Amino acid sequence: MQTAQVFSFHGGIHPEENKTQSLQLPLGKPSLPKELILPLSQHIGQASVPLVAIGDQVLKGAPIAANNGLLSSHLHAPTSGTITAIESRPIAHPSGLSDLCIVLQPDGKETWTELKPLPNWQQLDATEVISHLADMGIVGMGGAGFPTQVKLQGAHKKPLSHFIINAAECEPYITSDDTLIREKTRELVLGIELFQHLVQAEQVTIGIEDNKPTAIAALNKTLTECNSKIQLVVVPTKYPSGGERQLIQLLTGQEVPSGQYPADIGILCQNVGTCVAGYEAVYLGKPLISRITTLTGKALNAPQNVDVLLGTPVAHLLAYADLQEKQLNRLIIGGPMMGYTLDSAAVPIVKTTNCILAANKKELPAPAPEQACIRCGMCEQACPASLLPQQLLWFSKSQELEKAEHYNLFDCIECGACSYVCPSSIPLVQYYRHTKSSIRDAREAAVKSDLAKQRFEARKARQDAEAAEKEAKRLARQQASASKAVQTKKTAPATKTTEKSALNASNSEAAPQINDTTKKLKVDVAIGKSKLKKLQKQLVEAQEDERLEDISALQLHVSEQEKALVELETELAKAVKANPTKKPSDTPDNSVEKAKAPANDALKKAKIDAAIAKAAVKKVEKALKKAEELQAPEVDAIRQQLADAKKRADELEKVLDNPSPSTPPTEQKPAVSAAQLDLASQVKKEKIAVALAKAKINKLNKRLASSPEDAETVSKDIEAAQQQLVQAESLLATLIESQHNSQETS
Amino acid sequence: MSTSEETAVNLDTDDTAQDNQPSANYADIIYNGIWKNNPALVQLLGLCPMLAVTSTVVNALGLGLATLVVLVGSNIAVSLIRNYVADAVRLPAFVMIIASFTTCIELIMQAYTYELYQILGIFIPLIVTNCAILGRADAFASRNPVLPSALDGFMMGLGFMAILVALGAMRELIGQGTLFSDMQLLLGEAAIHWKWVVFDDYPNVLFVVLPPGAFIGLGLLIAGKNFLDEREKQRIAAQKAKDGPSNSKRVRVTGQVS
Amino acid sequence: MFTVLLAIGILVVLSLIFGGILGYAKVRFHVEGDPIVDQIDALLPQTQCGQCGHPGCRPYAEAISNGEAINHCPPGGQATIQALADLLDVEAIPLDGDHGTETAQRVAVIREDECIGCTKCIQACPVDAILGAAKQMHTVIADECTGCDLCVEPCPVDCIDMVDVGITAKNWSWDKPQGVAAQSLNIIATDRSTEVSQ
Amino acid sequence: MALLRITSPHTQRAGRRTSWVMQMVIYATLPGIIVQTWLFGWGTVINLAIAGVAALLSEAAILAMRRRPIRFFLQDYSALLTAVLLGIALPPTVPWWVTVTAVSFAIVFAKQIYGGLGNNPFNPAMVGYAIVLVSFPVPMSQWLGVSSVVASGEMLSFSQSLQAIFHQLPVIDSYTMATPLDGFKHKELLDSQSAFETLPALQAASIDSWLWVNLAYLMGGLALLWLRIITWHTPAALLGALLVMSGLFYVFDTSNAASPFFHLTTGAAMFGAFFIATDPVSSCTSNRGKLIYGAGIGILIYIIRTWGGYPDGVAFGVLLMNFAAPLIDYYTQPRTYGHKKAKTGLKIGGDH
Repeated sequence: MQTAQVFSFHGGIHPEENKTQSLQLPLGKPSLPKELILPLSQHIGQASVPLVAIGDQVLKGAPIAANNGLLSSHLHAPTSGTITAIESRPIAHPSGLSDLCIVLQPDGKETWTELKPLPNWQQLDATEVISHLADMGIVGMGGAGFPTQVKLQGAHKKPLSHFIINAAECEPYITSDDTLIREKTRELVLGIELFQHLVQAEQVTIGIEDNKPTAIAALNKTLTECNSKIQLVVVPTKYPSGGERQLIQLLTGQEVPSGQYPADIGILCQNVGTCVAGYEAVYLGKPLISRITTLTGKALNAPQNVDVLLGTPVAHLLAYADLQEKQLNRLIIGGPMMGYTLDSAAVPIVKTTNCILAANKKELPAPAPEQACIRCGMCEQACPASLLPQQLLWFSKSQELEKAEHYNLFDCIECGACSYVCPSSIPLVQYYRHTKSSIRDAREAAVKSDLAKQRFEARKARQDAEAAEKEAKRLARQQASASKAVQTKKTAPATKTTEKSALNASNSEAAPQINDTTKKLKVDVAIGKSKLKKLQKQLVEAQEDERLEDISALQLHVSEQEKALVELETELAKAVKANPTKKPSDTPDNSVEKAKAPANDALKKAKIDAAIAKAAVKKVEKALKKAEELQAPEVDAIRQQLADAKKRADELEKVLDNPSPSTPPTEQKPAVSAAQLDLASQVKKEKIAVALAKAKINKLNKRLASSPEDAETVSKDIEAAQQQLVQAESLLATLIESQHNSQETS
Repeated sequence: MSTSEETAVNLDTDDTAQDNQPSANYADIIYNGIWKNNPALVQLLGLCPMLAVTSTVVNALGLGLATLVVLVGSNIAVSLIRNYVADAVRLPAFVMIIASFTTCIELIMQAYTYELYQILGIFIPLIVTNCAILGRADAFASRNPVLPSALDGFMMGLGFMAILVALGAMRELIGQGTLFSDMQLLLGEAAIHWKWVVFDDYPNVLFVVLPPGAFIGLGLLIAGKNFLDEREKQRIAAQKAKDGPSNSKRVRVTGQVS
Repeated sequence: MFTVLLAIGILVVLSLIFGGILGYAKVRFHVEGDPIVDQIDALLPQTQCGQCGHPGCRPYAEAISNGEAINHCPPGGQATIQALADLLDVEAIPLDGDHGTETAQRVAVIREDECIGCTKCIQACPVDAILGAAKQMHTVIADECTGCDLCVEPCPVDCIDMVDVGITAKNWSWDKPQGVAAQSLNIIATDRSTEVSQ
Repeated sequence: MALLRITSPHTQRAGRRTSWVMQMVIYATLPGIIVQTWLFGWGTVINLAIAGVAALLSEAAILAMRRRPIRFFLQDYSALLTAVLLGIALPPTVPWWVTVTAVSFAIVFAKQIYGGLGNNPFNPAMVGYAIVLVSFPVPMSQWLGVSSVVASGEMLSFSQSLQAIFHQLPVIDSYTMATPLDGFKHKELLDSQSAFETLPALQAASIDSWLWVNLAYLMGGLALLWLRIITWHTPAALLGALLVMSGLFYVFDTSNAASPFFHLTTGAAMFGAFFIATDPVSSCTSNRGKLIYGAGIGILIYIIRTWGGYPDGVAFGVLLMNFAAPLIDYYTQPRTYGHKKAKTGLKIGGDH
């Protein structure tokens, strides 16, 4: 064993270790539970996507969920059996909430799927091995569950100076890593060498706390046997030396800069469990389907470490370790310092579950009531991140988020050392967690409100542009119709000929010069329009990409362009207006084209209006029914209005019926459009009437609710109203039909 | 002075609105002056003389009366000339008026209550710089007719004096164990026996007699007022909650709904 | 006579110097525009819901800078009022119930089988968060929706629901601890729920 | 299964509660109290009893007004600690109403008005002390002398002490004597040497008695250090600064200044260094901050003793540095893990 310098970090505490209890018994192997629950989100990042359906038969080790994006992981069947459900189940999460899980019913046969080891991994490219690890669903087994392939790839950012294997396991009670090292020493060393091969670090170091003599001896023995270059560094027992950043400081003396990852300073850290899982994945081809978990606490008669399949419910394990139900007071996943409590024992073991602590009342008593902070500074002495916990508490209490951030709240690793030493029993970590999430929420809200603001402003800009365009069009149309009036008097048959060539010919003969100018203007307008469109497109893109500086510049451009366009259009209109008689052919052309467009528009509108009218009538109907049920006193008025509406609908129907069959497809378009415009206005009117009726019914209902005693007197009226409503309904149905007809014909 | 008139008034927009109305409600003026907008407790105006001279009731009463007279006089005068003063020279003109009234008061006190005049010393001429007076002249008298202005001046002065006397009584009682000592300085020989020794053999509590005590005393008075206001507010809120919310004041951002 | 002239002269020189300093300060520390409106606008939730009685958040920000009460924004709730109070250095007042009540974050959801494709909600949405074409089914982009519920009223077939954004394991967070003595009378400032800063 | 759901950590260091801290500080004053009683009679003990009752009553009254759980807050012993510190600091025969005023003012105005334990910017005991010192200068200057030096030649008996405190002892003057600091302050035109030779307050018996008192408090303070209830920073900086200041002036002006030893062993030097300045609530938090804070108090003590209006300056020194504590805190934040430099001040987001 080479001796290496051990540095130290600020603060830290020495809680009671409580590690011996779970080391009395050998590694246990619980039986198969009745069902395995496999949450789709066992790791940091997006949840996996299920690959199986309910009822599918799966073999042990077969993939059942695939990774979903870069920061995600695969999931494999821990045993062979049937998928019985994919549903929301309570998961191991501090909130006690449920999440989507795949439920697997074991068939007890434990039939393995075909295993694909990589025996020639030394010859393969590192990326291939890494992708194999990803396929085997390997994630960091220390706590956070960071997908290993992402971490290994990240380690290539910079040449690695240190590859650190975290075997410190500083939390009280937990002995799963200790057991793992003892049981699978050789596998661990091979796994480390595998990872070292992948990352090519200058120095490989195992950091282990001095309270695991057996594991240290086993490791030393194996390392000398293998003649390995791996360095074993024993660090003094102190919580939280197993924290990634603290262990790095202990072993290298370097600090990971705030907000960065160890890879940014050329250091990679892996948990021992991850190394063993990597070994199994590459040498044996076994995916990550089981792990070693500590079952401990005074509520258990047989505390021990178990090799357990992922998805095993905690209750099953507690039964295995002989739980005394009455003793159980707090059930914790993880250790007493950073673990979280469980509401129920139905939650499953996941890839990161290293300990289940079933504590009785005496062992982990209820926290004493919070007292005032007396700023004694003990938390500051204990903080491994050199923060000022009492100051952070003050800002957290008063929700001064900016100040809390300024005091480096986000460098807090939530290790709980401050809460542990606090003489006033203040739940400091909970304050910090709350404040951190408040800050994150506030940031998200700020992003969202910025987005909303941008979109609102973009919408306003667009609407203004549209309004300007419409106004310009309206002006143009006005002038066009004026000229048309003049023109129709003079050359009535000209309207029939819609062919452009003829018109253009006459046009060019009549007023070639003026035509030129108008043409030019038209071209300008067209160019301007296309430019505007381009700019608007760019603007939308910029908004989507959130390029703020571009947006404002583009918006300026757009508005300028709009202005220019409007000017051009007015100029064009002027030009047209100036020569209404001299270029008769030009204007009818325009007018026809323009008339077509509104006709189509009107028709569309009419259709929509009809649909709305239909819905509105339905609404009225509903309301009337309600009113009827409630015996509303104001049915008279409604009836009156319904009658009106009926009348209008009648008219509407006529209008729709008459023109539509008699309209020849192209030549009589103006007439059609006129009829349809009429129809549209009718429908609008009716709609308004219906809306009014709706409002009145609402009022009616309210009044009825307040004075039910007048109800009887109007029951007859309501009946009548009902009849009329039915009539109105049928009328409206015909109306809609006719509208459909008109649509088809036009 | 701690707070300028402007911010003090702006704290409550309702007040400015009321102040600016030419035909202010007389009841409102009285309520504003005595309680709601009390110059000493709410606007914290004229702190300097208030903290310095309120060691006994008689001192407080003397200065309070002087301020009251100046305030009424200046408000009337300012209101009279309010339509004839250009905006640019408004404040200097007001200060001139106030200074004249203060000089009158100073001379009167010198003539009739010489001892008190000597005790109050510099704080009588300093009435000129009392923000409460200039503040009322500018915020109220320059925008209102004579009668409301006079009433406002009187009520503000009364409110100021009431707090002065309360503070003086507090400090005299706790600091010296007496009340109304030396009242003859202000009210003549008739008041010579008014002195009421509340506690015999009382050791002078120097801290309360000295200006720092005035800070704590004033703080307690402000706290008391806030406490009462808070209770009133809660009562009103409870009343309002009972009545239920009024109609929605929402506008549609995106046009009309047909 | 000379002393009088000297005094006048000194005063003139002093006034020139101070005038110069003031003039320089005005140029040097000149503030562009009216940034307070921007600052207020940045604190408002930008739901553009109009519940404050103004057409959009910015108009309300302008109104606040002109002296309107800060408690007219139900979507922002007490947090926004507190932030505005801090910014403007005024007292935080409770939300004005006349303008609505503070609700949890919501999004609009269109019951798509009932949608008739009228596009009315699209026109009503202040942030263009509704997708769809005429006679086609519409849908709400949940990420863009501010929960202003302006689309609910125009819908002719009432197929839009405002749905609370639920708590999932991803966005769940710890509650704030109750602190020392949760129940107490508000006699002093630090007893209040939002404790004052140092 | 009704399981408790709370945030981590789920375990706590056993025993070291706030009330335990307060109790330990109270116990640490015991050697000093015993020596003071031994040297100056029963007055201190009676004062302590009065102060304790007054503190608990006023704390309970305010808590009741604030509708806070009275029992819970009284059990943190903080009010009692304030009372003990005040009872020690006040002269042994000071009339009872002075003690009551000081204690109730300390509890009501200096502590509860600011929000109770943990929120007071000033050391409550020293606020109470300063108030009575300013208000009642005469009784506050009557310290008893050691029996061998005072005119009567004997100590006050227990009943005489009671009489002095609750009524009046006509012959009290024959028991009182100026403290060494008082005596040195009023040496008028004498130079140091002759002052130490002639003035009764500066005789060996008187100076030794104060030496014993200070040694006793030093012992208590060391116990607190050993228990890790206080850190060495504040007391060391305070005493160090006092030592340096008095040493400097003693070297340059031997004839008019007193020796550093005199300054460190008379008055409330040790008591202030270990029990008053280390009050965590009103002092600085970081270790560097505590050094600056303690040094500031030490310098102020020397300045007030030498040039100020009062013989001792511990109370005012502590109060003045209480003012400065937040400022010092802002500029002495420790460097956080992963940051190149420690942050200073409160620059937030460019502050618009």
